[in-house]
Amino acid sequence: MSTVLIIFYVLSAVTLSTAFMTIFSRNPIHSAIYLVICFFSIAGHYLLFNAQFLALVHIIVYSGAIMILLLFTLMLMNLNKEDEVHKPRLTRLGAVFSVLATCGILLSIFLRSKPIMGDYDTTGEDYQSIKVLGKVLLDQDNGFMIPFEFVSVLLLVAMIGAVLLSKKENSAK
Amino acid sequence: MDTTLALVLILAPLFGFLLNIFFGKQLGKTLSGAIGTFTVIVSFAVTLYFFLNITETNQAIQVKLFDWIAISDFKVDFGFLLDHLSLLWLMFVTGIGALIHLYSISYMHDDENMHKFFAYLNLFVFFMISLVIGSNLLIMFIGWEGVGLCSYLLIGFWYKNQDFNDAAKKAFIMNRIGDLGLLVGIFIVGFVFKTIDFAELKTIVLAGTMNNEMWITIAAIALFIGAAGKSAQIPLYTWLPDAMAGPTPVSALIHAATMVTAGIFMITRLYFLFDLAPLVQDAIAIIGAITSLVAATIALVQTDIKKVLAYSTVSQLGLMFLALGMGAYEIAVFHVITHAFFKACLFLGSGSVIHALHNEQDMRKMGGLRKAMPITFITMLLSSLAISGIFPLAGFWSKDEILMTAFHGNPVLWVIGSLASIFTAFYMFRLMFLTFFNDFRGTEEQKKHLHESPALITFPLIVLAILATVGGLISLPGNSWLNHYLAPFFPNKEHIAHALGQTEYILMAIATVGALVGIGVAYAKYMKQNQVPGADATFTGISKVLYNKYYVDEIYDAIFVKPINALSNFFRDFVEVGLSAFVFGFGKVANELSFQGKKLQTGSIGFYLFIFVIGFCAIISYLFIEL
Amino acid sequence: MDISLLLIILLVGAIATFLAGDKMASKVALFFGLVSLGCTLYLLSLFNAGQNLDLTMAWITKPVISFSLKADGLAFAMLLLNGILTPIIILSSFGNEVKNAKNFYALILFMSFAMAGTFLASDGLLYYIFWELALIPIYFIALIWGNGDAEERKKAVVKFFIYTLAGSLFMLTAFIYLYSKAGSFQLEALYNLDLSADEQLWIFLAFFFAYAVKIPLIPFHTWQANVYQKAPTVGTMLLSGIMLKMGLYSVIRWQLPIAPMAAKEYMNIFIGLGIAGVIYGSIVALRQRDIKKLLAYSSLAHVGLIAAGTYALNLDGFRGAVLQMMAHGFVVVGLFFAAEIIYRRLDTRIISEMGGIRTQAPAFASMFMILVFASISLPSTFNFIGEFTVLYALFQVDMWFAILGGLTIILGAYYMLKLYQHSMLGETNTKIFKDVTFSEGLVMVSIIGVIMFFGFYPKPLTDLITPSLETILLQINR
Amino acid sequence: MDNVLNHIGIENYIFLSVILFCIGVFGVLYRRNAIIVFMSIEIMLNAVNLLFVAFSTYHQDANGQVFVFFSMAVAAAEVAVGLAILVAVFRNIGSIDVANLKNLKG
Repeated sequence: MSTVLIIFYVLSAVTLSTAFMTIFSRNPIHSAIYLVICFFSIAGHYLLFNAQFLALVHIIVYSGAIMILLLFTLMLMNLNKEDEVHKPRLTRLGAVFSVLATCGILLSIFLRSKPIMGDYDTTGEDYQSIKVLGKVLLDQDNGFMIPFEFVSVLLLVAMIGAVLLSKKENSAK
Repeated sequence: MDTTLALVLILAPLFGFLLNIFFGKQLGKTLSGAIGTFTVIVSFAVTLYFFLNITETNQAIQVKLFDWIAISDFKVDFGFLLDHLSLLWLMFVTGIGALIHLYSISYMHDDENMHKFFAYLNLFVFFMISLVIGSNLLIMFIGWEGVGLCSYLLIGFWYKNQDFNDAAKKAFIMNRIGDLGLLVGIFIVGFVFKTIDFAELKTIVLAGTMNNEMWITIAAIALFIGAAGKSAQIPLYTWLPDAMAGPTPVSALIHAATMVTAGIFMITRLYFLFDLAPLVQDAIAIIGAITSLVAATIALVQTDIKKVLAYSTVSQLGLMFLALGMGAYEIAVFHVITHAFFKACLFLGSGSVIHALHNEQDMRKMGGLRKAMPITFITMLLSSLAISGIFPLAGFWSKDEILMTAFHGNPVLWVIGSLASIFTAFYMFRLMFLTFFNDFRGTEEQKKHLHESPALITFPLIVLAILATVGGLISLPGNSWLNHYLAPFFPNKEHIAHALGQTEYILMAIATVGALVGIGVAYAKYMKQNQVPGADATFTGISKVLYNKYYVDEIYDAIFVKPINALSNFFRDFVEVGLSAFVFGFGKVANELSFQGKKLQTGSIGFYLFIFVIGFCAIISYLFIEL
Repeated sequence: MDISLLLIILLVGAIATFLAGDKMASKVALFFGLVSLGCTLYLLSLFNAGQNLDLTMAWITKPVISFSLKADGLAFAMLLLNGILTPIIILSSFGNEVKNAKNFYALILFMSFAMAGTFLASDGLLYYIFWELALIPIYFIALIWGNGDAEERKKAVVKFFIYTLAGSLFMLTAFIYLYSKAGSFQLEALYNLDLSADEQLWIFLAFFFAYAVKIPLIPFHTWQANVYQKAPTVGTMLLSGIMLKMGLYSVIRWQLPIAPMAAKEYMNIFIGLGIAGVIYGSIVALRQRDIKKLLAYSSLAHVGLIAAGTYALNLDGFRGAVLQMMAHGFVVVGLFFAAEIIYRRLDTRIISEMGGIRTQAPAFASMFMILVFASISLPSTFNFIGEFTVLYALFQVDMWFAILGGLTIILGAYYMLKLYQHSMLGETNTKIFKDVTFSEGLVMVSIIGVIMFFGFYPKPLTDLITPSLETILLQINR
Repeated sequence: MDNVLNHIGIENYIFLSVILFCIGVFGVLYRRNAIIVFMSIEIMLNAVNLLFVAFSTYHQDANGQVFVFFSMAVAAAEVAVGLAILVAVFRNIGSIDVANLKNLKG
C-alpha cells in the first residue's frame, strides 16, 4: 500500500464524511463549515493529481467566494437555528430510495462500460501546467477562447442579476 | 294553334288560381266564384274542341314546350299528349269540374275563405289536367303529386279543426307511399326502356323487341302501388273515408269523380306494360275484388252519410281495378265515367242535404226529407238506382260489363264482385230510406229551416242525374261507342265485345235480381220496420267490427305510426344523446387527463426534484444500460 | 378580367362594412352583397360566352403554393348559390336589432368571401386555407350573436369548431402527403397522381373525415342540431344554406377524382351511410320540439341523400347532387327564415307553443306552406328536380338504394306536414301575429321565386354544370 | 513522471465521485432548507468536477481541466443568482423552506 493510496483514502474519508455532515447537521452554519472542509479535501484530491492551478482556483472560488456568499446569506437571514422541520416520512423514504437507485444505476453504468483497468501510461508531456492550460484556454484556433469570453459575460450577467434581485424595491411597500 | 289552345286549356285554371289567391278577397265572393267557374268552363270548351276534332281526325296531338329535366339515360320534355284517352278523361274532369264549381258558388257562400276555396279548386283542376295530358310519366307525376297537394289543402280547408288537418295529413302521406312506388316505377321504366315518354314507350313495347320480363314485372308492381295509393285500394285505402273531412264539393270532385280515378288512368295509359306482366294483373284483379267487398261491408253499417258514400267509392274503385286486372281497360274506363256521374251526383246531393240541415252528417238525425227537398231526392234516387245497377241506368251497363268479364275470367272474382254489388244496393237504399223517408229525426230548429237548395245547387244535380241515367248509352253491349272511340288507343287489342248470348242474359238477370234483393232487404229493414241505427255504443258483434272499419286504422297505427314515433323518441332521447356523449367523450378524456395532470403539479419543489431524479435515472438507464 | 374580381368585391365589401359604422353597416353590406351577385352574373355571362376566367399566380415558392382559382360550371353553380343567398341572408336580418352591427355584417360578407374562395380554389393549400377561413366568421357569429344561455351556446359552438377542425386536420395531412408525392398542390397535378389502392383508401378516408363532419353525415352530425339551435338565424342560414355545401362540393371536386379507386371500391358503404342519414334524420326529426332542431334534422336527411348521390359516381348522381345542393340551400334558408319570423313575433321556437297563425297571417302561412312543400320536393319545385335525379342515380346503382332513399318522400312529408300543422293551423292563436313586413316578404318571395323558376326550367343550370361534371367523371373513370 | 492513477486506480475515483454525487442528491431531496439544498448542489458539482479531473489525468488531456474551469464559473454564477433569489424569496415570504414555495401548484 503506497503512500499515495493512503493519502487518497484519508482524503476520501474526509470528503465523504464532511459532505455527509453537511447534509445532516441541523445547524446551517455547521453545514457551511463542513462544506468548507469538504471543499478543501477535494482541493487535496486535485493536488494529488498534480493539478495545482485547478486546486488553487478551486479554493479561491469555492472556499473563498462561494462559501463566503453562503455564510453571508445565512447570517443575513439569521438562520443559525436548528428549527428545520423534518420532511414527512414518505418523502424521506422516497429520497432514500431514489438516492440508492441513482447510486446503483450510476455505479452499474460505470462498471459495465468498457474495462477501465489498464496501463496508465505516461507520455511525460506537460498537459496541466498553468502555461499549457492558458494556451488551451486562450488559443484562438483550437482552444476555448470564445467559450472563455462567454463565461466572463455569464459572470457579468450573473453579477448584474444578483444585484438587481437583491436590491430592495422602492416602489413596493 | 294546337299548342296555344293546349296552353289555354291547362293555364286557364292556373290563371283562375292566381287571380283568386292574390285578389280573391278584393274581388268579392260572387266574382271569385264566377272566375273560378269560368276558367274551368274555358278548359271544358277547349277540351270539347279537341274532342270533336279527334273523333274526326283520329290523330293524337303532341305538344312539346321545352326540355325539362336532364337525365343521362333519357330526356324529359315538358310536353303534352292529347290523345283519345286523355281527351276522354278531360271531358268528364273539366265537365264535372265545371258543374261542381258552379255548385260550390252557392254551397260555400257562407265561408269567409271562399276565394281560397275556389283558388284551390282551380289549382286542382290545373294539376288534374296536367296529370291527364302529360306527355310523359314525369309530367304526369307533377299532376299526380299536385292533385295530392290540392287534396291536402282542401281536406284541411277548415284548418282550425286539427282533426281535419290530421285527415289531410294522413291523405297526403298515404298518397306519398303510393307516389314512392310510382317513382320507382318511373325509374325502372326509364332504366329499361330509355324513355318515359308515353308515345315512345308504347311504340317500343308494342314492337315487342324489349323482353325484360323481370324488370317489367317489378315496374308493374311499383306502378300499381302508386295507383293503389291514389285510387284508395287495399292496403292504402284508409285515407279516403277520412278525406270526407273536406267540404262536400271537394269530396264530390276530388274524392269521387276525378282524382281517385288517376290510378285507373295511369294503368290504362300504361296498359301495354301491364299486359306483359300477367302475374301483376292477377294481383290487381284480386286486390280490386277484395277491396270492393271489404269497403262495401264497411259501408253497410256507417251512419255518417258521407262515410257511406266514401266507402262506396272505395268499393266501386275496387270494381274498376277488378276490370283492369282482367285486362278489360275500356270497361274500367266506362265504369270510371258512369261512376263519376252518379257518385258526383250522390255527393252533391248529400251536400245539399247537409247544407239544408246545417252541417249535420249523421243519418240517424235525418229522415223524411223527401217532401222538403224533392229535387235532391229525385236526383239522388236516380243515382242510387244507377249505382245499384238497375236497368237501364248507367251503372247497370258498366257494372254488368265488369261482372261479365270477371265471370269469364274467374268465377270466384265474379262471386265477390256480385256480393259487393248486392251490398251496394243495400247500403245505398239504406242511405236513401234513412235520409228521405219516414219522419224527421233532427231538432225542431232544423226542421223549421228545412228547404230545397237554391238553383245553383240543384242545377248540377239535375244535369248529373240525367247523365247518370243515360250515361250507359255510350257503351251498350254489342254496339259500344266507347270501345270504338278508344280503339286507336288500344291498337293491339281485340275488341272485347261480349256477344249477347244466353250466359250474358243470365248474368244480367242475376245481377238485377241481386240488386233488387239488396234494395228489398233495405226496404224491409228501414222502411217497413222503420229501424234506425242506434248510438255508437250499441253496435255489437260483426256490425261493431264493421262499424269500426275492421280496426284497420288502429292496426296501422299500431304497426307503423306508433313504432316510428317510438323509434323517433328512442333516437332523440338515447341515440342522439349517446352519440353526442361519445363525441363529448373525447373532450372529456382530454379534460380528465389534464385535470389529473394538474394534480401532478403539486407546487412542491421536493416532489419535482424527486420526479426529476427518477426521470434522470430512467433516462440514463435507458441510454446506457443494455439489458 | 378574371374570377378574382368577385373575391375582391366581397373582401372589400367586408372591410367597407366594418368601416361604415353600426348605423350604415346593414345597408352597405346589402349593397355589396348585391354587387357581388351582379358580379357573379356578369362573370357567368362572360363564362358562357366562352371566356376563360381562371387565374394562376405564383404565391409561395417553397413549398410550391400558387394562388390559383378555377371557375368552371360547377364552381359557378356554387357561386350562384352563394351570390343569391348572401344578399338574401343579409336582408333577412333587417328586422332584427343587431348589436355591433358593423362587426356582424362584416363577418357575414367575410364568410361569403371565404366560401366563394373555397368554391374557386384549385390549389390544395389555398383551398384548405379558404376552407378553414370560412369557419372563423361563423364561430364568432354563433358565439356572440347567438341565442339561449351563453354557457350552453359556448359549449355547442366550441364543439362545432373543434369537431370541424379535427376533421380538416385529416384533410391537411392528406394534402401534405399528396404534396410529397406530386410536388405541387395544383388540382391537375393531384388529379394526375398515380396512387396505389392503399394510398387512395387512406387519402379517401382522410378527406372523408373532413367532409363527413362538415356535410354532416351520420354519425358525425352531433354538432349540427345544437349549433343550428343556438346560432342566430343568420348564422344558421349561412351554415345550412351554403357552408354545408362546401363539404358536398368538395367531395365532387377533390375527394372522388383524387381517390377514384377507393371511391369505387367502397361506394356501397358510403351510399349506405348517406341513406342511413336520410332515414335517421327523418325519424329523429319526427319528434323534435324545437322548430330549428327539426329543420336541422331535416337538413341532415336531405344532405344525406345528396351525399349518397355524389357517391353514386355517375353523371346523374353528380348533377342531381349539385342541383339538390342549390335547391336545398334556398329552401332551408327560407324555412329558417320562417322560423325566425315566428320567433320575432311569438318569442318561442317550441312548436307546441305555436299554432293558429294562419288566420292572422295568411300571406306568411302561404309562403311557409310553399317552402314546406318545396322541402318535401313536390314536383314543379326545384327540389323535385334534384331529388328525382339523385334518386334515379341511386337507382342505377341499386334499386334498393332508390327505395330506401325514397323513404324521404314519405317521412319528409310526415314531419314537415306535422310541423306545418302544429305551427300554423288550428284554432286562432291568442297572441297577436302580424303578417310579414315588406323586407320579410321580399326575402320569402325571392326565395320562392328562385325555387319555382328552376323547378320549371332548370335547363340553364343543367347546361352550366354538366360539362364540368363530365370532366370530373372522366377523371374518376380514367 | 509517475502517474498517480497507477497507485490509486480510476475506479476508486469513480466510486468516490458517485458516492459524493449521491450524497448531494440525497441532500437535495432530503432537506427543506433552501441553503442546504444549495450546498448539496455544490457537492454534486464538485463530484462531477472531481471525476473530470480524474479522467483528464487518465487521458493525459487538458480539456477535462478546462471544462472544470467552466463548470466552476457556472457554479459561481449560479450561486450568485440563486442566493440573490433566495434573499428575495426570504424577504417576501419570511422563510426559505422549500416546502413553502408552492406557487407553482397547478
